[in-house]
Amino acid sequence: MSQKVHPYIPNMVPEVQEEMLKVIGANTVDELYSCIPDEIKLKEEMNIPKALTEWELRRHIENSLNQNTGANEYVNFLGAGCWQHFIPAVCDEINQRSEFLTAYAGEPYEDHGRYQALFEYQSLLAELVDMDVVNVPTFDWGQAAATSVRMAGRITGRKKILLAKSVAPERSKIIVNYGSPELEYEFVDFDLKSGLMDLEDLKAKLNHDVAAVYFENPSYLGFIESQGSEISKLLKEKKALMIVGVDPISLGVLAPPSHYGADIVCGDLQPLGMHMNYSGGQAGFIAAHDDETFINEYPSRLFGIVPTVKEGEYGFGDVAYERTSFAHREKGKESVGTQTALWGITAGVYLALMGPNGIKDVGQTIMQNSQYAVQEINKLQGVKGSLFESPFFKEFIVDFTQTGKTIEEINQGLLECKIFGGKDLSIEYPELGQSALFCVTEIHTKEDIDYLAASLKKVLEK
Amino acid sequence: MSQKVHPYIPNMVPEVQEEMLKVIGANTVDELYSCIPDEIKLKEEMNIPKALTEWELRRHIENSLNQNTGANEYVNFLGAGCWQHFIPAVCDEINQRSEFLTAYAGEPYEDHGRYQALFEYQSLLAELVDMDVVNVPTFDWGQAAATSVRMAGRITGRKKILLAKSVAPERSKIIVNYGSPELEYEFVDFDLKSGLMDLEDLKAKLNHDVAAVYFENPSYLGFIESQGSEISKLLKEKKALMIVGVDPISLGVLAPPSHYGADIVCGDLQPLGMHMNYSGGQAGFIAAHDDETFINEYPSRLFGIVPTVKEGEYGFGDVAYERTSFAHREKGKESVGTQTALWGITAGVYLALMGPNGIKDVGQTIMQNSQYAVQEINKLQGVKGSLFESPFFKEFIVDFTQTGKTIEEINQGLLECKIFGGKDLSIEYPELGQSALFCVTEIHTKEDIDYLAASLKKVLEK
Amino acid sequence: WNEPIIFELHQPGEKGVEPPPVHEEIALAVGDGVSTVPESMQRKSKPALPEIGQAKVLRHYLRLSQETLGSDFNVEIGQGTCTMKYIPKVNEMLIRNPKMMDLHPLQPEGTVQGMLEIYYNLDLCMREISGMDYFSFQPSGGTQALFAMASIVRKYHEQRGEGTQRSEIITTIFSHPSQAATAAVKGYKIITLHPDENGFPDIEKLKAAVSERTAGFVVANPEDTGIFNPKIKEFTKIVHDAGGICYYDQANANGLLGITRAKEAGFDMCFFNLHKTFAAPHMCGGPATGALGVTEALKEYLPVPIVEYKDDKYALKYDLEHSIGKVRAFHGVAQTVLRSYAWIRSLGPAGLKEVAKIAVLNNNYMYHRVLNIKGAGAPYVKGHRLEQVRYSWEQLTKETGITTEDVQLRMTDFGLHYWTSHHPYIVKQPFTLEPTESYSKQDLDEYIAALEQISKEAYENPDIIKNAPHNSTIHKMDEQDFLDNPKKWCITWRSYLKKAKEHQSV
Amino acid sequence: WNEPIIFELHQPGEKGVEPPPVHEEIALAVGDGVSTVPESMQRKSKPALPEIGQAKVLRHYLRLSQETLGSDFNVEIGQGTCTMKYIPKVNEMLIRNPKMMDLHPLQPEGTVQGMLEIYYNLDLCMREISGMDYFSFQPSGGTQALFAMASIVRKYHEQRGEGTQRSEIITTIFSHPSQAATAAVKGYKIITLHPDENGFPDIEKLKAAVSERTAGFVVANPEDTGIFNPKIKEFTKIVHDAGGICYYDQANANGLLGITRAKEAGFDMCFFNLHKTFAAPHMCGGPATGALGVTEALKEYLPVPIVEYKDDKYALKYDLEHSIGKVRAFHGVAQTVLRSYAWIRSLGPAGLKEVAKIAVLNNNYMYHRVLNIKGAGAPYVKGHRLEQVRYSWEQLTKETGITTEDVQLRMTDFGLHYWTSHHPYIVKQPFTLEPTESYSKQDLDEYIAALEQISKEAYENPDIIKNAPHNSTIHKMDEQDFLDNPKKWCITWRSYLKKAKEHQSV
Repeated sequence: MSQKVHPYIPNMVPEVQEEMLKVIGANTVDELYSCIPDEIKLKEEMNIPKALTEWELRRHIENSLNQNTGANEYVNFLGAGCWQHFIPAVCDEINQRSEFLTAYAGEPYEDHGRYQALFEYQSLLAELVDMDVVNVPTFDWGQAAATSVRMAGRITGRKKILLAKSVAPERSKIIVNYGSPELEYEFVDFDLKSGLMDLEDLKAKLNHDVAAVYFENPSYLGFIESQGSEISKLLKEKKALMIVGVDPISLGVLAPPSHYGADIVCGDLQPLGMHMNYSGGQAGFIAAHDDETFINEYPSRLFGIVPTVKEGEYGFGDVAYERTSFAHREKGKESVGTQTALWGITAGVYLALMGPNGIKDVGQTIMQNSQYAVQEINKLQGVKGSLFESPFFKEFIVDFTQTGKTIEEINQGLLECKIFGGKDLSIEYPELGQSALFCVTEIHTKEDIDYLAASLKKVLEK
Repeated sequence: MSQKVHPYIPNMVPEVQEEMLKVIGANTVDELYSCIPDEIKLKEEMNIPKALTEWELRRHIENSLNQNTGANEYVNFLGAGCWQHFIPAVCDEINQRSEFLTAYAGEPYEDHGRYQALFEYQSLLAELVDMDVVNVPTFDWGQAAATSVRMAGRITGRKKILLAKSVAPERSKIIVNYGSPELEYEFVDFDLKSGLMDLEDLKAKLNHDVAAVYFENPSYLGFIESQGSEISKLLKEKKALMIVGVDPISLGVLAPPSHYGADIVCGDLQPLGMHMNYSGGQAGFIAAHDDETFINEYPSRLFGIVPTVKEGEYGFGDVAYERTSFAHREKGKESVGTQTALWGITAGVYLALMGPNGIKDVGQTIMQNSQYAVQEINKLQGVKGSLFESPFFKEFIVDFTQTGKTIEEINQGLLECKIFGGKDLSIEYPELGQSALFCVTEIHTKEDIDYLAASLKKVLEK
Repeated sequence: WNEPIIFELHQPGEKGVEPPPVHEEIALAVGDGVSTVPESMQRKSKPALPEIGQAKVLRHYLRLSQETLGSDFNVEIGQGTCTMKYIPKVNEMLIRNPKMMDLHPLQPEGTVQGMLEIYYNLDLCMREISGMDYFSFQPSGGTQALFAMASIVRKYHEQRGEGTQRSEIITTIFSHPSQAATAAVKGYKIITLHPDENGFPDIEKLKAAVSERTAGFVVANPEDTGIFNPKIKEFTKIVHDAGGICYYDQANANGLLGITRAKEAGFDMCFFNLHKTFAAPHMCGGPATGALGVTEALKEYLPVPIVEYKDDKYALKYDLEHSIGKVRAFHGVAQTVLRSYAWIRSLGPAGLKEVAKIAVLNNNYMYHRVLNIKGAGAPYVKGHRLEQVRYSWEQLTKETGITTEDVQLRMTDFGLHYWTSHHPYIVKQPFTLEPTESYSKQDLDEYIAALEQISKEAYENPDIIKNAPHNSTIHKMDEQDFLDNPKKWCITWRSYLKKAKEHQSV
Repeated sequence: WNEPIIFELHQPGEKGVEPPPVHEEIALAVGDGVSTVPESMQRKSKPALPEIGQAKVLRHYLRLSQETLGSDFNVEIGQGTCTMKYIPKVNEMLIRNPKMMDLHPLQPEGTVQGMLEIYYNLDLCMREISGMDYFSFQPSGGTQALFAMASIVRKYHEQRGEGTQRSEIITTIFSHPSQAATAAVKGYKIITLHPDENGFPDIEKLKAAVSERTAGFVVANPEDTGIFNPKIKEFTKIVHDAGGICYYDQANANGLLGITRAKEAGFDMCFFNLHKTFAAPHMCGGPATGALGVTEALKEYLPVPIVEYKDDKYALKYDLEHSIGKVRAFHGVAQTVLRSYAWIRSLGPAGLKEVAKIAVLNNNYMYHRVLNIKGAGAPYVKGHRLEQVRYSWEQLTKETGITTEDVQLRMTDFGLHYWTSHHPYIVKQPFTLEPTESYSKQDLDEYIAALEQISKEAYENPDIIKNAPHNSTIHKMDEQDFLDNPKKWCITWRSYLKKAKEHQSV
């Protein structure tokens, strides 16, 4: 059967093909495949449904998507690594621009705008973490932490990594798989009352083999680790590095880890202007001081600024390109490839829009809203609004153990009220009983939170 | 109370204001209003709710919009001047581009792209109607028809306009109001069986005072007026002009009015790539032959092509600008202003995408789908699938008179089946009994049409 | 880019998009669908549209877009009277909601309550802003709103039996040309008042002009000069006393929000361009909305339908006793209604007033700076300017020969728009700047610096101006009469091909 | 535009956007929210971000976008190996649906059935395309997919007690650098095979390389040269016989869809870059997806979760016995999964095969045309190229001194991308062109014409090349060691300000 010309494939036009084959000196396109042995050629047609026109495709995909319920339709209290925040429309406009959407790896003179936008992203995030070096973003927080840890291994020449037990278990999996078999990992306990790192346990495990300690602040479990300076002091004694993972949207109100001794800071950009996209909005950053030793261990691309021959005009390029696997294959530092550049640009737009005051205000509103949620939940019989006594940011553990109900039951009840309840922690942290990790941000209204409390009451009384 | 600086108003920054006032030599901004007498100054604050931040605004508007049910959610058979068609994604991409969205009236060298895109639109639509002149689009079909009629008045120096009675009544209202008191109007009857123009009535009313006859093809009531050549002949005898309104999406299969003698052709661009937007997608076009007499009577802007000093490169500008009210105020031809340029550009994109085959295919599919719908509806007891015996395009009158039910009742029943039934004609055309104008396009699937027939059956049997 | 004309991209056989196909069973049931049509009504040959693959069509139009200088891209203060302001992106995202885009205008009211609510709420806001009592959003541009108002004037007098007698409408020369043009379309004789020596509308001339033939008075205030007529209330009174209706062109009301209103100045009607003061985008020239407000007395004359709120429901009201009928299909441009409502809500009453104040501040700052540029001036009274100013290069032209059109071409090189002015050029060598509230001092300084630079060039090196533009996307156009000679003008590509061929064969 | 660095737009007091404010009653109930934090953990001074109004931020980034040459804007065949193809706009519209954008990855399965269905359906399609049995879409780029495969290799051997023994992974020099790099990250020693004189991977060298230390073999086919290894099945057999796992880098499978598959060639695993062959956009470099497929035998090693369909419901399966755990958070980049699924459905099986055939046709057409350009060549075997070719300007350089880097700078003037190649430059003065199915003959001719023109210039007027680019958005960069000297490099603006100041004070 002769194929219709597809809108995406202009040269399906038979006359054009003939003309081209004539230039090539072949009779058919199949001839061009003569280099592939017949025995490995696919004989049958692939079992894939036949082509849809644009309108049919649209209906088909939209029918599928209509089976979903978005977090914009229900009231959502899920966080745990992917968070629902306010996204300025300008962020979407910029990352939907055809130019940025379809650009890739052009050279500095062709893609000047891309280089500048990413350099500016690096510069803006640098202010937020108060450090001098930020990379072109990597896949996600987990990858950023895993790479940070490997950088520490190379910098110190040591093999042992200590991970706080409060690090997100899924993230730990990424870190451990990425570092093995090169590195060894050990976990440092946390205090069951406060969530804070158990410094005694740290001391016990901290020896001269330790390349780095990695902890998160605010932690996966929401609490704020206030012992940063003490931990840093202990590490300095052993010449080990301190790596801190951070939710960047907290840094308008919380001290950035560089202020309490972090050598490397990493985290996820998703809160800074990315839609959740069922986890498609993640992007990892790695920040450090302007120290040659550290910079040379980055696997990522780092864009630098270069003056042009015209005063006040700038160009951009790769700093120390020779580090990378692009330049040196397996001799490069880890590997680099397509990662999450568009989200870097978007995070830059977000920070430029928010400015110093916006970023402070949003942090403060999150703290107020989440504290209010705990206050309201605490009023419920047998429920502990926040399991840990430490202050928290955005997320907090609600302990339902005393109610006799499981998180699964409670979340099912909430779902019927059009609420996505917090993440069930009973599998990852059985020691916390029937607890769930709730997330409250600046997008939650008082009505949302009151509705949560009322719905919980209803569910618990059932 | 001191105002917060609004994101849209940079110079609300007090320090900047002071600096500027210093340059001006004023102490306060209020001083700059000293030219307004106190007695007409507004003393109280306007009773408008206080400002919303972007997120609050978004929630507020989306809450409102969520009270709507879109034609994408129900199965929609409403047409009657605004139609649901397939819209290629590229059309949306182009008309959402910041450049086109926010451009206005730049000069040819600054806005070269805008001029070219509109010139191309003119050229593409010209092929569809097979005429040499097309304007930068006006508000809507009604305006296009109203202006066409006034052009005819000026060209012929006559005052009388004959309108087919099958012209959309709402459109007639626009035409009549726009032409009064300058012009006089009279209606020509249609045959109740076929819908076609009553040529005897036409002959009776056609005299040497008549500037033009205006009819639509396919008509508002869906049928195809096949007497174009006869009408043209009658008009030529009296040196009156023939103006035909047309649904441009029919022109891949139907003869364009220029082929049967039309002097001016007008219509609505909305089917060519515009979302319905609750009627925000309308845009009117006026086409004519390359005849100086006609061109000089256009009130609209007409972009023309101009070679540049470089071979093969073109620039663009206004043809015969001196015609317009911009140039000559009340002495210009009618008036011109902001109309619907973006929809012109979009229609151009649509036609460039569809090409000669696409535009034919879509017309054919519409004819097939709508004929199928009539066939299925005809199977229902007491229902006449198409009231007129003439062939039709896209729309057709379904006569329910014999079922004893009113259109209002039937449409209410359909609504409960998630169907928007046809437009109730019983008010505009009481002579047609309990009839409704149904619209079926290329976007309706066989399932949609079968579902309509089944639902009608259910409703009628209730 | 040097983009060819789209027809030049034609490659037979290529395809841009595939429309939805007919279902096989439908084709079986009804046949080809076309042969039912009488042969005379079938199209014989396909339209000569180009055939182009999707990627190439997209690329072409994207490149054309980059060759268009939208207000998002430059300091857009050179198109005075057009009120180019920041178009909030959030509003553009909101109108892309399918619950807006995919609404049919005839849907049952119960299924469009949200949309009607937005219409109604905008009406309420507009009432506060203007002091009028009812609004229609049907007119889809300033011109159409002016026309609708002229239609109401006529209907009003007809209703009172004075339709024929009242045959004149009075306006001023510094009002938008559409005021005169639309009234003329409605059959009125136009009386145009020229200003006094200070640029104010001349009250004595008005007194002389009114009579029992006066149907109405239409005016902008401030006019294109940016000068506010402080005696406006006396003006409207004079017209009312003569039995005429006063209607107010508030296309641009940007300096007045919350400051002064149509009502207090004695107007019976007014309109606002939502795409100017109310931050809907200009979209290369529409679609747009001219929001038309009237006092209670004129409500019954409005085009139908208008939106009402009753019994907790929004409804469309069609039965207005003296309605002029319709000026545009259905309900006007709904997305623009939504945008402007969103914009108003994002500012609130205090924010709206700030809009006006900063627009006036920005304009007065520019005014003082521009007057210091060599060769530039602003005729008429000193000061008294609100949101815009009509300036003049008369002195520059005298001293250097550089005209305002020359300056326009040179401004292109700075990536800035610059618009001369509406005809006729009462102010010699005019240019009109309107800096709105959207621009920062830094932006204004950039624009001023460009003007200063050009003034400098005019005196020192005028050739650089005369040869402009230097940085445009295209070369200089061939300066023949391609646009005014019927033998040469080509309004479509097919026309061009025909005429170019003729030309060659000669 | 000459856009300043964003920090230079700072104007104290301006604001880009206002985040949602706290409710008054909440503030009353809990106070300022911040003082509960120990003082040491409170931020003392605000971050030194710039303060800029919204319009100016938007304008800045829009201008930067226009200074970026996306594949939508040019004939993008100069970035060989990257498979730059048409990105269908409809897919981009589909992913902007809130029912995609606003999904949280931990929502109950019942509320994301549509999303899971899309994952599952794409899995089914991928199985057909590759012959593999299960897919994971968690890896978010080719590099991560390669790393995941190396992880599976290790886990597999560990599971069989050969973890320590099998310490080597074999690859080829014309495979993407990430193959070697990721295996090295996973602790493997890399053995790199160089080709034979015709450019084919050398089977004798492979035989010599395999041993009981062989953990795996990773290769692309065709490699970056565009040459297809016809003995691939023998290659995989040799490795299997030695006890190793074979994994296939199909980052770019554009010439092979429906033609030949990983399964038939004997591979145990493969991955596809959805942002290459499957028409997801590159987005300046991600986010992306490396779709990872394995045979039944390796299913239990996949990262979790994968999507299953059971009892009419889609579900996430977490319990895979030997899972390597996770390589990326949650479920990967869902929007890219949706895009690629939509792309496959828009083509169908016949269309996919056409993609491959036209990509190969286009490439062979270019190949024949480029070989006719003076100074250009393509080392190794004549013909045998599939979807791309690595060319060489070695002769041009010898004869004119113009290098491939010089050509690159000059191509910028034509508005076209041109990429030299991955290091090391085994092919001298290399450039790699991959014209994909998206470009028409006319497009290819345009690109070829630019190369011809440059070749001509090289021989006749090399200065024009050496001084390129002439039309770039910026002037030539100062060619010092700003990027490689730690005293001068500046990775952030704050760094630049510090170092520039130091510099001045010296």
